[in-house]
Amino acid sequence: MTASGGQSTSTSGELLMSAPSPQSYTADEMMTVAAARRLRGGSCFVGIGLPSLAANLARRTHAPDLVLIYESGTIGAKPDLPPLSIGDGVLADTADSVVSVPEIFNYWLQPGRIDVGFLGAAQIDRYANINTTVIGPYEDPKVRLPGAGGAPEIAASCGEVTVIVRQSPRAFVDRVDFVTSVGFGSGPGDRERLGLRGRGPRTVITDLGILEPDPVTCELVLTHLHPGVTLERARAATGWELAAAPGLRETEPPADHELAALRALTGGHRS
Amino acid sequence: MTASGGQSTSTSGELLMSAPSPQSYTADEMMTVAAARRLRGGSCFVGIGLPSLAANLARRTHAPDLVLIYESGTIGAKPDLPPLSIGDGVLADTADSVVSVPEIFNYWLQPGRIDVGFLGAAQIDRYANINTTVIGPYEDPKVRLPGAGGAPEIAASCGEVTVIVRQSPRAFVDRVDFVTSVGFGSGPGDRERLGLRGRGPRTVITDLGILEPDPVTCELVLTHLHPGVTLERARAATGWELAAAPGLRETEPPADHELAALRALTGGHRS
Amino acid sequence: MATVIPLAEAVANLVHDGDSVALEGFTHLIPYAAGHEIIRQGRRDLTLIRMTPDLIYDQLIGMGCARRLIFSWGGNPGVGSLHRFRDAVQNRWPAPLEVEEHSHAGIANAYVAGASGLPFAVLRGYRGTDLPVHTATVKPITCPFTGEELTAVPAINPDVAIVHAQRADRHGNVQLWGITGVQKEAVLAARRSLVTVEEVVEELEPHPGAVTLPGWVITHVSEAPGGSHPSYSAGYSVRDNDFYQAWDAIARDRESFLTWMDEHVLTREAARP
Amino acid sequence: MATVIPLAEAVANLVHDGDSVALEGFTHLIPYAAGHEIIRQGRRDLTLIRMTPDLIYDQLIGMGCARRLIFSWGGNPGVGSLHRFRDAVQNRWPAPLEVEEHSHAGIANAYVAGASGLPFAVLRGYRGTDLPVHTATVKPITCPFTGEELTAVPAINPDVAIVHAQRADRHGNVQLWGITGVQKEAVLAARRSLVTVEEVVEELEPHPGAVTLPGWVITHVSEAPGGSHPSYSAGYSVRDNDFYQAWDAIARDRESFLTWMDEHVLTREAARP
Repeated sequence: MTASGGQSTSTSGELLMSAPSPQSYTADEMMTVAAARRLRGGSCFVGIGLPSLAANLARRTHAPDLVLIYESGTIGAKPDLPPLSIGDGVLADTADSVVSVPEIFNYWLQPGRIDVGFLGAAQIDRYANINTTVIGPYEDPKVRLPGAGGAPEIAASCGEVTVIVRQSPRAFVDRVDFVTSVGFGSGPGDRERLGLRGRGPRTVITDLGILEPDPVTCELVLTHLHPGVTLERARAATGWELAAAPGLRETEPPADHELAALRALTGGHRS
Repeated sequence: MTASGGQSTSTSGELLMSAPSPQSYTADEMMTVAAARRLRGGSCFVGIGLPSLAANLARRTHAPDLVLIYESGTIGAKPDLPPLSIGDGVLADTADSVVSVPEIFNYWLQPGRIDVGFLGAAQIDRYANINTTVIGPYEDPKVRLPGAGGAPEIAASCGEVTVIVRQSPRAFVDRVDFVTSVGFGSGPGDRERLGLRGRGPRTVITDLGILEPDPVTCELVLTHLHPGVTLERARAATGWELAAAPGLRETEPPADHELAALRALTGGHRS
Repeated sequence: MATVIPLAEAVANLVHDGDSVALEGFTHLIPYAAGHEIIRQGRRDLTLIRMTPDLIYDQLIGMGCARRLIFSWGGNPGVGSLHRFRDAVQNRWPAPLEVEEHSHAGIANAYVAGASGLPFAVLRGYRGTDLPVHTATVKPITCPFTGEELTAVPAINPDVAIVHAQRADRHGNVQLWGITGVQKEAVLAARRSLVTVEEVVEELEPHPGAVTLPGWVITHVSEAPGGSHPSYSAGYSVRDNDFYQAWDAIARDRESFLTWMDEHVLTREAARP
Repeated sequence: MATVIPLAEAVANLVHDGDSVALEGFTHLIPYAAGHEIIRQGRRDLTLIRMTPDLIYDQLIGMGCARRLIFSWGGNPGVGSLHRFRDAVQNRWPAPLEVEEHSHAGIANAYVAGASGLPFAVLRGYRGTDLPVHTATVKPITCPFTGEELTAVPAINPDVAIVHAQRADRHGNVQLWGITGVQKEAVLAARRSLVTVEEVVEELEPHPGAVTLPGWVITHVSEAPGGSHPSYSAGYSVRDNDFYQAWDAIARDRESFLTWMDEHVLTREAARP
């Protein structure tokens, strides 16, 4: 959910609390640090919640010039603390420019001007399609989720997309119940056929590891396991036969300065 | 010409100086006062030159709440003196709101929000179509004029249109060489067929009199002669067989307060 | 020219059963006071339009004012779900709720088309998603120059648009700043409009980033200080995050919701400055 | 991120023979200094784009820089005709000039489409006029919801956009205010861009009505104090109406035009702050 859905709420609305790691950091902290590292600079269209926290962490550590763009129309926001809502006053007060909502979508997002789109998800499938609309049938849903917000066009138009979502069989499904935002559709060539100009999801960061699309099949495969997580555990948390990439590696654990910066952002309590 | 063409330049670019009247005012002053009187309030999309002068005169006399809108994006401008250019600083400094050029055309003109469009012309024909583009063939013009500017859409979308133009056989032609802005096209029903939503030109004010479209044929007919002007003289200045409306009347001459206000606007020298 | 009148009168004049009503304000300047007045006046069968239906639409839906919802993201920003919205969709309580669902870009452009007097807008959007399967108001359109296929959405022209702003003058000229969202477009697209303001002032001083809506495109202006609470009005108030959190528990249960509404909305008068 | 470099260098980097170049500024903030530098550098075969080609385009055309002109109103605002533009169209002097002619609403929307990454824009315009007879880039389009026929124009995406603004900071963030015309759209639609500014400052203070263009969408910023003369830069200069009047006589005659250009443009250096 890009538009403020809260911290990657589960399908029933509660926060999924990940199990504490044996390390001196939580699995969520590992996930947030890993996500922040993927942002190298340029511009980032930021969803609220985990994406916003990771993008602000990147700006506080290795990417001070990262331009944060929120769908509320704030360009170049520099909040001291991650905003609680997509339209927090601090975003407007610290922005280089505040534009209307039509303008942020039409002049800034749509032309492919923004390097990275940073999204959460309620469900994600093997082709990195995202669902934030309904669980179950649309006309008679088991769970009605908030809906699309800015995500369909962020997923279509940003140079590339990073997804941050906790890994569980409920969230990582073979086929999403509803395609809110297109990853790779049904596989290779679909983005081109649909005229989507961004490269699509390049990285899916979870509390267990990192997934990337296979260069040939576009299917999400595991490229990194976070320290202490086994391949079996990642597979058990995935609703399709999760493949490991040939060069499967262990994620570099959070450095002290990364953890310190993150905890400063979350006010000491672990996110 | 809406966009700054100067004071209704003739086809050769020079100002057409109308002959002085025997009265204590010039024919141009009569024209401007007659034009100002037609503006009763509401909002007016103003071309530069004669339209701007008349609109500002109306605001100074009987229509103080008239909202002036210029295509430079200034809404509710209250200039002390008529601006020399459509984008004079005084328009922005005194406006209620200044918006971008795309916005002024899309959000303000196009939806039919503006009551009166006030245009000049190089040529006008019996169906009140206006030419400000070329005299002669388009590909090999005898005279290349400035072009369309905002006029085509002003003529299409304002609630109604007032035209102010000096009357001469060169300007009042049977058929314009180029339709820059549609009046009534080839006659009744054309505006509806073209999907033009404004009512079109309701009044053409000249230095000799006032023309209005016949309610049945849409052809411009003479409804008023300014004091001292004969029907013959008006006909001689018109390139088609100009008909007089059944109730042809003499224009009320400029009142002292109208002349005083006009001369204050033009800095004493007669426009 | 807008007339400046009390809020209860303005809502009574402008909002009728069966109308389409857009209350806009993108996380900022949300017109809560006006929404509460609609609830108090007992309006029914409204088509509610809003990019981000949040607590105020949860309240309108839960109180049975809405028949239909046109929206792009319906949640409690920073907290989670809207329980009354969910209950209406999942369980038809207190009444069935039709939904017409878009993306933000789609609704924003539909308002732009509405404000521009165009019947539709074109965007790069929706393609490949399941939205067009369920939302009839999304259609393909072909570029007449390149042959490329894009997406069209029809204009939104609400019967009434309601927004909240920082201030207005006595002629009904309105000024708002900070995150200004889609409010200008909503007002310009609507047949009638109401702007509630923090205060009516003698003269509108220029302010960086301010959008000005001239009084002659607005129907009514009503003074409603604090009228955006629990959202905020930059320069006047801050967001009441605690209330957004608290709403989750209040709205989760039908009884506690009705009790809260009775106590905090139904039995209160609109401010009459 | 924009780099702040001298004007001559910026023009040399960005403007090449055969490019499409848009110098925008709607009667205000017209980038004269940059236009003069293009003339000094002897560029040829340019496609010049501008809603209101005025004196600066008269000069570019008269000096033989242009092969093609895309425009909607070509005149000397408040004075009359552009004699060099006329001479090129009527007598092919100094070279033939192709024209692609639109209305203001058409070009404004073509820039909007260009800035929005869309291949075309839709408007209510041109219908019934003779413009579509001669301008191939105007086509009908049908609303997929109502069946109504409207007009489409293709996006304008210039190779280079050049605008003048009041100020920039050292990171190339630009601020302009007053009548801001179509400049934001032109810069965002272009592949490369140059903004000349009255001054480079340490920090951009908020200003009512200001549009900010972040440095990361601009290629180069160049300091060019007075660079909008004889137009004006609100807060820095006023319009030189006398020069606009004088231009009529200067430009009427080919010889007097060339003499003036030689003396006032060709033999002067661009300001090098």
